[in-house]
Amino acid sequence: MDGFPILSLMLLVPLVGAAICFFVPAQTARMVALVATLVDLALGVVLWASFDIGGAQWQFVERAELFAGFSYALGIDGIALMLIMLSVFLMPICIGASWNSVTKRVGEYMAAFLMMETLMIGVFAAQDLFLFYIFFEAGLIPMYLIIGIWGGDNRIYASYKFFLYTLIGSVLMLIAMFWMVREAGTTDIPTLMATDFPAGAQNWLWLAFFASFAVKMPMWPVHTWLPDAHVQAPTAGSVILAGVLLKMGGYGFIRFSLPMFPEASANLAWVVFTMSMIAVVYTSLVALVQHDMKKLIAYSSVAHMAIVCMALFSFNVQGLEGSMIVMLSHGLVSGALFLAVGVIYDRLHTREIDRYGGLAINMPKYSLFFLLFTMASIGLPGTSGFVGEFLSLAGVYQISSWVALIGTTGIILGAAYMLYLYRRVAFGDQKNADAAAMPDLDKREWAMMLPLAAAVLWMGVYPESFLAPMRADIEWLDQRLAAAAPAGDAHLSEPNPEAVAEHHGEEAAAEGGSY
Amino acid sequence: MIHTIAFYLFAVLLIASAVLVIMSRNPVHSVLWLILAFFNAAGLMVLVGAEFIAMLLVIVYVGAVAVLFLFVVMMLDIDFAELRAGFVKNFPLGILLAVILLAELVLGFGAYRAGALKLGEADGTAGVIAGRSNIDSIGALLYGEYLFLFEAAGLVLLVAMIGAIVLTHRERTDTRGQNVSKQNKRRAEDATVNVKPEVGKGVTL
Amino acid sequence: MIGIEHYVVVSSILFVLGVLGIFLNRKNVIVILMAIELILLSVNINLVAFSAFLGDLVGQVFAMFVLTVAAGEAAIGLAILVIYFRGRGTIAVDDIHRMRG
Amino acid sequence: MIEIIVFAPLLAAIIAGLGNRMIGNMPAKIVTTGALFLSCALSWPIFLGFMTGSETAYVDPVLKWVQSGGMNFDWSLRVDTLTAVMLVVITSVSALVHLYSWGYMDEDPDQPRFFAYLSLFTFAMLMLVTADNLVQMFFGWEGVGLASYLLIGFWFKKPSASAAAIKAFVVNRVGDLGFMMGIFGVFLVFGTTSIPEILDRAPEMAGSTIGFLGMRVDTMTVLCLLLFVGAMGKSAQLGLHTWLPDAMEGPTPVSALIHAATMVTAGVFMVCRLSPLFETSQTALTFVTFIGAATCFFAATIGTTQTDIKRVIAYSTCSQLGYMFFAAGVGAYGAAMFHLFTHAFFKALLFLGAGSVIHAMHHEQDMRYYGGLRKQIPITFWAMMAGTLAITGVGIWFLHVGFAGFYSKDAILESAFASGSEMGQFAFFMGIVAALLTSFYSWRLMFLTFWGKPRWIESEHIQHSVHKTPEEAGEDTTGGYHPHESPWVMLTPLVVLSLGAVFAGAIWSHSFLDSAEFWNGSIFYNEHLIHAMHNVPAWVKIAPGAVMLIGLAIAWNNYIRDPGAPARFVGMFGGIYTFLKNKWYFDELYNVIFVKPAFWLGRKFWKWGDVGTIDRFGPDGAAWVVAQGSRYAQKVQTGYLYSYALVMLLGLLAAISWIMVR
Amino acid sequence: MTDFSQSLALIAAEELLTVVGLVLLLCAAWMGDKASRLISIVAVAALVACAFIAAPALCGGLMGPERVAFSGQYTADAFSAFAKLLIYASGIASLIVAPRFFGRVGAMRAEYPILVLFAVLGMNMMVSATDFLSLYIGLELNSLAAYVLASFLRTDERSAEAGLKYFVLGALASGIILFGMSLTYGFTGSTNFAAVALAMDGTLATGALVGLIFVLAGLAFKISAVPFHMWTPDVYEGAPTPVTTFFATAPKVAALALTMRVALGAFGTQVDAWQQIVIFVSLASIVVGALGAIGQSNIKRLLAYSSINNVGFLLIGLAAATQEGASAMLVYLAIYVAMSVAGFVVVLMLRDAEGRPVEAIADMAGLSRTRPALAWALAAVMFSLAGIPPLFGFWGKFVVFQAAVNADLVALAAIGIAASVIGAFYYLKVVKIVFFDEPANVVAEGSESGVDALAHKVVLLIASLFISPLGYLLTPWLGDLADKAAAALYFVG
Repeated sequence: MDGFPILSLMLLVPLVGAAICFFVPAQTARMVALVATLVDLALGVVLWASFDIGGAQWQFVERAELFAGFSYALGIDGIALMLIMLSVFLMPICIGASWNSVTKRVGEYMAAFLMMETLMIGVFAAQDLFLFYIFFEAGLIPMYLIIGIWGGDNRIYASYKFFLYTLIGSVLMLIAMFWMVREAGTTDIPTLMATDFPAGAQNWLWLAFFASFAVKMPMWPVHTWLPDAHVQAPTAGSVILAGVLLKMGGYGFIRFSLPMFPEASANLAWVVFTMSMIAVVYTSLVALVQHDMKKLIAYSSVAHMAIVCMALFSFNVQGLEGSMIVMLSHGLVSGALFLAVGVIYDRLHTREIDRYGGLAINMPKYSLFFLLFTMASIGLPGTSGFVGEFLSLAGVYQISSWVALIGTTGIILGAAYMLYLYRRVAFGDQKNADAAAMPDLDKREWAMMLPLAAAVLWMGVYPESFLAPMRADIEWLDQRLAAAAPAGDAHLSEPNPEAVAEHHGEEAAAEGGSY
Repeated sequence: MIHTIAFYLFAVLLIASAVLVIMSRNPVHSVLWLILAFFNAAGLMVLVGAEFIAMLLVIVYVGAVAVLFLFVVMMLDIDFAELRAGFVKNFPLGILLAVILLAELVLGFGAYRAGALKLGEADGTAGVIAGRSNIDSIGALLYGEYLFLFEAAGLVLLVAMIGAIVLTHRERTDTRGQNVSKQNKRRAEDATVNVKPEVGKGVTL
Repeated sequence: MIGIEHYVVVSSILFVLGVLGIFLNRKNVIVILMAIELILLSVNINLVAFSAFLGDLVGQVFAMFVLTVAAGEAAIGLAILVIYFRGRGTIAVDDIHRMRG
Repeated sequence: MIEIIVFAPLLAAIIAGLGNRMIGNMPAKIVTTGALFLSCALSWPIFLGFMTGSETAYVDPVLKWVQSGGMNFDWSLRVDTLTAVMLVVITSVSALVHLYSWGYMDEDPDQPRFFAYLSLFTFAMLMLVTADNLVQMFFGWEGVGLASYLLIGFWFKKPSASAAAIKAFVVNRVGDLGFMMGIFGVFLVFGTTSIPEILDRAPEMAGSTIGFLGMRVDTMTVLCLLLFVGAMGKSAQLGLHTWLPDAMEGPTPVSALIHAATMVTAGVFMVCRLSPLFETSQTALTFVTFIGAATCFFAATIGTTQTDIKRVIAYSTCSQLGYMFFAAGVGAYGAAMFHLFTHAFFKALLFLGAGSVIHAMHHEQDMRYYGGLRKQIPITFWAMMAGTLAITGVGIWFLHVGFAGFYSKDAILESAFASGSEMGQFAFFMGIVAALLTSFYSWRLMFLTFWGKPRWIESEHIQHSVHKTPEEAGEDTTGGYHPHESPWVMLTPLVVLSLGAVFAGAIWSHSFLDSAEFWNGSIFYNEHLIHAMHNVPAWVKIAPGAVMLIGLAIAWNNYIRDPGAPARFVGMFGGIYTFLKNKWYFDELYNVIFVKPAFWLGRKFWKWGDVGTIDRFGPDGAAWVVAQGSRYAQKVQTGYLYSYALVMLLGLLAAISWIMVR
Repeated sequence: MTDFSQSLALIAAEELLTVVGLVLLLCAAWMGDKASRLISIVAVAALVACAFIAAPALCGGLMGPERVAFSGQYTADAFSAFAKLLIYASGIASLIVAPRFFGRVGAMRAEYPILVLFAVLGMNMMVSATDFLSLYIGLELNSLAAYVLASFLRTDERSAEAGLKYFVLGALASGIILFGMSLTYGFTGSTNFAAVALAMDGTLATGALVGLIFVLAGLAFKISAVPFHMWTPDVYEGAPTPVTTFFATAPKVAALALTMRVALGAFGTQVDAWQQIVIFVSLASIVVGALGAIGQSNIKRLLAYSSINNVGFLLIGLAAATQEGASAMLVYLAIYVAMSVAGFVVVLMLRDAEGRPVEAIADMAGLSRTRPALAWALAAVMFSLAGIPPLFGFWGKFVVFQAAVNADLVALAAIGIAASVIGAFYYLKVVKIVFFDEPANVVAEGSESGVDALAHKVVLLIASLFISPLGYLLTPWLGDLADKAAAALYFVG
């Protein structure tokens, strides 16, 4: 694959698809969108397959001085690869989810989604600071339209809130970027990642970036756009919002905040910890009392993302890898959950939990999938959710037992609200005749659910596939952070734990490949 | 001495008439006060030796602009009695602001102390040509170095003219012009027509 | 001795009076136009005085241009006023606020 | 071999679960049950191999799982004595329960699902006991939790069943929080999650201190306690026990398999598996002992007042688990495991027997509506009798012969006494009292069910069956209902388990209790304690038997000789009775402390926090400010020339003023 | 300094405009309003020709004494060429869209293109002015034409009122500028920018500073910066839409270029004196422009406030007072012109069933379903104005804020960019109405045919393509030109 601009091609395919979708009738637009996303998925698979694990840090690098002030520079490391895979994986499913449920202005809808895909891939593949920003911000437009045009009853409020919240979060980041570029003299992200900014300035830069990523993530207390956006967005919109857009915040932390401002990250980790701890408990409890399925899942997303945040700032390999896995897992699981909501929403056109009940009777297959994703959301071992949460919290514990304890309460509360939801939807009596008459999954829905389920289990049972590409990058990051990493609160007295841990680490690494 | 007296005379009259311009209830009076102000200003200019500009001021302003004003005031045919009187709400605030502005200007220049004002220095390229009159020197400058702007100023006037015409000129439909060829072509049989109106209906012309 | 400062003070007063005339007047627009003429007059006095005291004729040339433009401005202003009056039948400043907000 | 044992149930579960209605009932049953019998058949040789010493411990790697920095853990199957013991318990009971369910679930429309769940559970349990690292153990731990959740909520149409399922899962999660934190702590301290390595290195870390939640505490204590919280949750120990009685909403075979024989003993297994770790912290062991002793007493007291046959057995289970824990707490891991082993047989037997009774009584579970069933269902009666004799520990101490419980329970009580510690003494006395209560409620159950006059007609289930009300039935308290003995598929397991309940103790007591070679290092083996145990005073040895007889006597008096006695007792000690009847008010307490505040807080956070504060002062507030500003900006734009001029003048003035004062 | 004939060569574009204007005036007098289309075409051709005349100076980055005519009164360097090209483009656009608009009310008159030509001529002088005299003449030539254009629909009361307000306030502003220039002249002894700059170096008499403030205040009126912005919404609303298109683009470019020339050239040695004021004005413009726009129901008014808002951003570049800032402003201006043209052309293309212009925002509800192409173009304009990437409007803000940060004005940049979010409010509102609301069915459906409609579409297409993401491909080219222009501005000879 040397020299072949596969990343550009992946950007181009949906873009061309979007352009075509504008001008063709509905059914053709659907087909075009599906084909475009599938082609991108295929390209993604090729990308993954030809990604050289253990090779150069940045691969598939493309660079062209097309623009003034910044370059068209693409390239991925393992972290970006995984997030790109997540995006291209979810997109065909989104198109499928909208196949029948979107009937008005189909061409524009599909175009918006395909544009979204280009922008998402762009965010993860950009190697230029400003190129990243452009992709990062541009996503607002299609999402705004998706929520606003094809959304629910209160879509206007939600779309405004989404747009302005995220916009105000990110503009300050731009100013920080200018400052950085001026200081470092380059817009190249890899170079910036290795640049040591003056400690005094780091805090401000960090805060500016934090403003953006915290909103995107979303962290408490700037999370309130998320429930509204999710509730009002069409199913596929929610899927992509929860599945990929939220990950941009985490990606931002791992790509910018941590490597570029390690000292500030260490100094201000307490901010992240405090906000995350509150978020875990707060949003979980809020989720518990929701009557609206999507809102419940949206709040659960906030709680999960809080765990990601905690783990990112734990300054160790487990935390970083764990947070990445949580992000990937949450992308799949919350996407799948929204999809599951969408399936029954398409049939009954309500998200009121109380309108359902006893779906396990008339929709057993659906209930099975729903159960699987519920369990994955809870973090049941064997599903993707567990691997991520476990590693994350293990990482967090090393830095602070308090934070880990509060974070871990999330698994209790998570179980409570998710099972409570599942119980009200799938269990109990069939209270409503119309809900009881709903048919089980059809072939299209099967085809959407099955890959997600497979991916969730795969990631839970053999996460090595996902960890391996990121390993070298996380290690690089860990080393970059090593100097700034704060000491944990454990302070284990004799014998010296560091020596023990290191010794063991080498041993395990040596044995690693033998299975 | 006479110079000083003349200055104060002109200055006081100028300011007084300016005040009256904006204070008069009747716009016609305002125009007249304006004319007086122009005269006094011209006087001030004569005092500093700018005769040509002074004359120009009188000719252009008094001869043209002020007359234009008068003309319009008359033409608009406004019922001045209906115009509400005077300065209302903002008067004290306006005065206050004006006073502050004036104070700042005067204080700012340091003009309250005689001789305190330090002007810049001209490069001397555009001074009065030795041995020639003010008008002569200005002419040399205007048609020499400032020819370009002079032409442009002409365009300004042209634009003003076009504008005035475009805005105010209108084809009047209620007046009848004379069309000679039409008159000549007219025949008697076209001009008269016999009608037989019904009783009580009258004739439609 | 009458210095430049005297002229500057006079022109400043005139300028302020002109400005005052613009925003204090509620009666009719014509007076506003006259106030503008006052402002231009103050500028002319300034220019001429500076020109004389600098010994530089550019100020006077400038004043001539100002004069020229002022004439054109007056013409345009009055023309606009005329069509406004034709449309609305009034030139009271208080009535000119159809567009606002 | 071990792979087949572990994965055959999984495969069967997948086939039955995904095939579900497509493949139909019978194939699903055959596949799952067949897989279990296969596993069972393969497990016994392993167990016997360890008994005879022909097998040695080994680890069988399966698949890489996670490698993250220094944190590595893989899917692998560890086999040693401890595992082997659990293997036979799990596979045997599970196989029998599968078989039993053929009959018990015969009329259920969702049989493939049921059998799939059962097999899935078995797989998870097997993964738990074969774990070589803590994370895989946690996988099994949660996996059985999932299966338990699914099976409790199997009849999901019943609101009580799905509520109980959630409760079981969530309460277990509280324990899991401890377990997870424990694993994190272990990783922090030892840099690994591999069990053998941890156990190897545990002694060298003894006595070190660590910061935890801002305190400085003994490292090993905090680790052990955290892990033990996990065990408390799974094994329904005092405080985290509330889910177990509710779990009886599940079908009875489930109760037998999961909530008696296997899953709930996972906590005990974990403590035994990590016994070298626990041995490094005396504080933790004391705590374990205390919790075990307290639970054993507390659950037994509740057991005496319950009327639901399954709930009685459930509290009994809870109580017996307490025995196991305090055995472990005083260092008698062998005794704990032995009791686990024997308990699996007799408790499964009791549950399956109860299931048979329930089956016969048309799903009536209230013992008050039983009576006189001895004749109607004789095989069930005798099986239950065997179970009761086993649980009450009937045996002849000086001959050292008796039913299964006799060996294990006596060993526990003796070791508690022999441990010499104060907590050991406390546990011993608690154990004795609990033994009395055990005897009482067990016999109460037997007498109410099998003796006396039939009281069936009072039962709504029976009324429903015979279409009669008590008034119509008149004198005939049977209501004309004729209970039938269960089919052979249900009776066979009863018989097999009865054999276990009767003979297991005698056969294996030596291996479990006195043989270091048998355990072969898979648990911490305390020679001193064994020695001391054999030399306890005679009264200690007699006491369990004596209290058993007292309990039997009270039960006989109250329920055979003088059926009015319980009512009089209630009249005298109404307070105590109500307190016990309501299970020490734990549910109510938790409801007030946790559940209601959680919902209340959730609503507050939502309405007052998110909507009322964050949104109000955040985005909505900003929008309001902007709208206000916009209104003001428009107001300033009056449309009047003079105000425009004024604003210009103001700007000019401001600029000049600024430049002057600058 | 150059000799006279060379000076005449340097003002070739102005000469061409003058001659064409006069000839066309004769044609108009001779043939009347029937010839208006022909006159328009010739005027457009003249502007195109002018563009060809100006282009080499820009592309060649020409600067220095040989580009200075009439002893320093006039400079035809790369900077002025950049501004001129934008002015010509705006002029062409507003000429092309005019016939259809005026034609409907029978008010397409031959004088319109002529006045536009003279206004362009005035602006040419403004951007080339390096002397207060030429500044003033150019400004007034432009202004007088503009006053007339504003009230061009003389039967329309709103148009007349717009003209009146524009005139009175504009005259006041001219007075302020003039007073300032007279003071500057007096205290520096010259009217030439270079000489003024030289004389102003070092500490300065307060009088000169007051003069400086007066001049800048007057210019602030021309660029409609807060607090001298009050006329803008009324005039934009009242003036005929093609004229508004013109106002929003060309005079803004000219006035801003002039402001840059004055602030950075004539007053370039006194940056400290005005920098703070410019910072305040820019922030105030951003905020007031955004706030004012939110409540608007008329799209033209909204765009007027939007232009105030945009001027605020432009002034951030001025506040930087660096060559980079100047270059950024020019880039922003180019993009701004395209956005404004596109926006107003969309407005011009909105007609109800009877062919009346639609100006109420509410009437545009559901436009995306009745006129999808138009709706998408409008959305692109709105997002671009809001500065959301990947639309090109973002690039303008980008370079301006980058310049500010590089000039150590981090706080200004941060506050400014945060305030820009307020602006997003109303841009979103338009998109919301167009895309989310149910169709109001006021706007006539389907696209129109005919030469005029085609011309609209072409203009819109070009402008839209420019502000679309494709615009980024132009950045090296645009940036290069802007750099050359800024270098010319900063040329110290």
